[in-house]
Amino acid sequence: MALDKNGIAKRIAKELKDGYYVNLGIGIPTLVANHVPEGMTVEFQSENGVLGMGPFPVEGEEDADLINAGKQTITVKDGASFFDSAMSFAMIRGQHVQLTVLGAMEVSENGDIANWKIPGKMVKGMGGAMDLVASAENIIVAMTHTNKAGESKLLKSCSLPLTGVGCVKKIVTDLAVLEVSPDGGFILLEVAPGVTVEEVKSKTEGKLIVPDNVSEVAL
Amino acid sequence: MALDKNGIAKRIAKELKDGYYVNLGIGIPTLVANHVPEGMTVEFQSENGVLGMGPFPVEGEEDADLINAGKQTITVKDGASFFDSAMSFAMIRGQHVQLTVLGAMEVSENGDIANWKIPGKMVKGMGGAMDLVASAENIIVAMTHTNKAGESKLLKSCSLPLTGVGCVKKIVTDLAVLEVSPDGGFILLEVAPGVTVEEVKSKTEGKLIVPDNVSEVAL
Amino acid sequence: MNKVVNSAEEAIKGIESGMTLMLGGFGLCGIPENCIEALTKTDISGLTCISNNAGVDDFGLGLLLQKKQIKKMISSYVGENKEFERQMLSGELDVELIPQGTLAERCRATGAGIPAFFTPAGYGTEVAEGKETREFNGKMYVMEHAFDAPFAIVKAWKGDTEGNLIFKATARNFNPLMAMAGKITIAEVEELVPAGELDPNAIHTPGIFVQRIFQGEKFEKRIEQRTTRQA
Amino acid sequence: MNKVVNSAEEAIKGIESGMTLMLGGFGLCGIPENCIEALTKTDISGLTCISNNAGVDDFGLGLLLQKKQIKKMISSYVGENKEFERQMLSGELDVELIPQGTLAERCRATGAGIPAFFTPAGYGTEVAEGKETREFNGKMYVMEHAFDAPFAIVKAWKGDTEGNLIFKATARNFNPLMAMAGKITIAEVEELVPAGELDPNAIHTPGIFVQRIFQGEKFEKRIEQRTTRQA
Repeated sequence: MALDKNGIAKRIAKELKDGYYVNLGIGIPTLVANHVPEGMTVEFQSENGVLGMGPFPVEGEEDADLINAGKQTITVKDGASFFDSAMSFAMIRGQHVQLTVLGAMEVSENGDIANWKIPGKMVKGMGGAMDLVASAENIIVAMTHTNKAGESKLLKSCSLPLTGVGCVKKIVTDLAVLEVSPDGGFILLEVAPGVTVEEVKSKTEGKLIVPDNVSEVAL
Repeated sequence: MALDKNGIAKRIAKELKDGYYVNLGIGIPTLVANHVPEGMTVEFQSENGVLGMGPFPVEGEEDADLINAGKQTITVKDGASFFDSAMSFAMIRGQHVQLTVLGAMEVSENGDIANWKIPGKMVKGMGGAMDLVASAENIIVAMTHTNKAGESKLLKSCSLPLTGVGCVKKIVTDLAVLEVSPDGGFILLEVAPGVTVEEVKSKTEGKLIVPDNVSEVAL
Repeated sequence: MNKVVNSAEEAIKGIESGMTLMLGGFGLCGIPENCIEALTKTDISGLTCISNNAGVDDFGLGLLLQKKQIKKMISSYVGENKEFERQMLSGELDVELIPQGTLAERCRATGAGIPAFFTPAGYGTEVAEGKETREFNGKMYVMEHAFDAPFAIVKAWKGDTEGNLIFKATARNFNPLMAMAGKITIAEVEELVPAGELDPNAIHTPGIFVQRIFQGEKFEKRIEQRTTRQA
Repeated sequence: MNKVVNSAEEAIKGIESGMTLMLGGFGLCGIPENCIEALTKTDISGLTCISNNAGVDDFGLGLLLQKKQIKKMISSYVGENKEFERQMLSGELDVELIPQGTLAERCRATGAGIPAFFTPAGYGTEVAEGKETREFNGKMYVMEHAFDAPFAIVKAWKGDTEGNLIFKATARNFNPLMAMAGKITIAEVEELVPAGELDPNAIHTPGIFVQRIFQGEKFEKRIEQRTTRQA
């Protein structure tokens, strides 16, 4: 059974480490915050200028001056801080943010990522995505393995305009967990419960490297 | 009669304009703060991170955490602000500080300035001087016309290692007020009371341009 | 020297058609509402606006787009804005998209007298096309330049008569950077106090960067994505 | 994740002979007194210290110079320090002088992931020798690079257990910039409080930049140039 959005987020949460500062993109990545393992402290940064985000506010306590990069109303925890956008991206470019989780339309077998523009369609902009992918040492992509047309999103090379080159380290999809090999290719680490290696292979256009033992995703 | 230190400072104070943000170097320039014309508001910046400096503190009110770039204890006025060194030099390089007054060992007829290093002698460093002279649109040098050996400090070209090139706009010495011509040369604007044009000429090694009427310094 | 002006109308004096403006804010958070409204009441047009976003149809910069006062937007994300989309697709509106961190750093560089710097953002993408790239310590970077903006318009929480500003929470965003960058910086604040009332240690934007300041008549502070949890 | 350490001795663990350290402070104002003292009690030597100044003979970095623990100083102004002068003239101590604004901007760049930038400071002087220079808008600039420092040691007024820092008055100076720049940043504070006690809006250095924090045992806070006026 393929992982649903929460399953993908839960699997990514296992990559968190105590004390990590983490930037979560819009969509599935945001859900990762709901699955921080017990007893672990992780601080969430949002690139519009806040560190130490808490849960969404309860009704009536929304503050127009307190939002995340998705423009959603938020709250902050004890020990939070606010700062300007230059300071925020200093944290990102300077690799003080240790993990970035974001969505993608395509990832190539050498770690290129495309997630901001579809030629011919209205382009909304890259926001902070290009800074995030060019800077982070540790980037995990959260996405479905194939697009709505059933075509693979793990490609030999991206067909869409790039957001960044050679930057993706790990990919968690509804079907599998994969690592981008420094020599190129997707190393299959885990498959979702009930998903076969054959299915992953058939839905991965890029080079798939299948080690001797591929474990099942444990949540 | 040549101007004394306070006379030089008083003459420079006449260059101030209401609303100016000003950086004063160590020595004679510091004295300019004592001669701000009545009814004029001028804010003093110190490059170690303060805007809105007031007078020195009275005894017993010195604060080790509140100093100027000369490491002297200071006070601040209402409306002051503190900031880090990068912000401070952002103000300077970004030309938000409208006037810089500093001392010099030598100035050349094309506006070069040397004031930080004498080869063979102990070098203490340039501090913020290189940033200040390379950045300010409006730089006034306050110095004696000749050195202790009686040699001119207004030269064809500086003999000492430079602090900045082509940056000095105006010079106020004990003998005269001079402007650096965009085409090179010191334009004599004013002479100190009792000082003759001939004396200035004899003590200026660089090209001296003497206009038809040279007024007397009025304090 | 009096920096205090009486109204948004007075604050925007000198802004002319064809000029480049920087406007603070992220989404609808921390935007200079009063000055934007004052601009809509003028016949100034052909503006180039440097702003992280472009407002929504009926608020923020969307209001200037409705009145076709903007000819070019320089932003990182233009969001959900039907009129924007229409103008862009019809070619009436020119749009330059810049990575958000690069936009922020370019604003700071403008104010800090740094003409150019290197950033990794956008290397290998269309954003780097035609730009100088260079390797430092085994990694590739793109050279980016400072802007040149005669006017910056920012919104702060508190301000004093010296022009010192304090922003609230994430309404800070691009505001302090653009305040540094404008040759003339206009600040509209929720509360204007006499010099001396703000703690000099807590100032976000020192007054040296602000040329005109006023207390805004009203602040709607609209929320773009109201998101709540169960109590 | 606990950033709080119990003492200066514990805070400086991992600093080794031959390393490059960044140390905050301007003159004797805002220097990390406790960590400097702890370093004098070790046999660590051959340090390269990036610090705006070099202390005085018997305080600040002067104490490390006395014990010959420093092999190189990277500063903008080394001031009045007899032992410093002796070591420098005898060739025991290497000194690299950098314009103060360039030093500050290089520290910030280090922490901000900017490998290089252009500044007008030092153009046409010996500071620019061997460096790339370039014209932007008719003015000449020098290209300067980020530093690489495994450790930064800063001193703050207040700090919390998350590593958030607030500095006091002009004791801020280089401290926030060096805090950004260190791979490991050590903060000694006058008052350490639990997370949540500091106003998130008033933080100068967000905790993300600080890896170790402790309340200093004592702060002498010596005044270098006590200057007063008649009451």
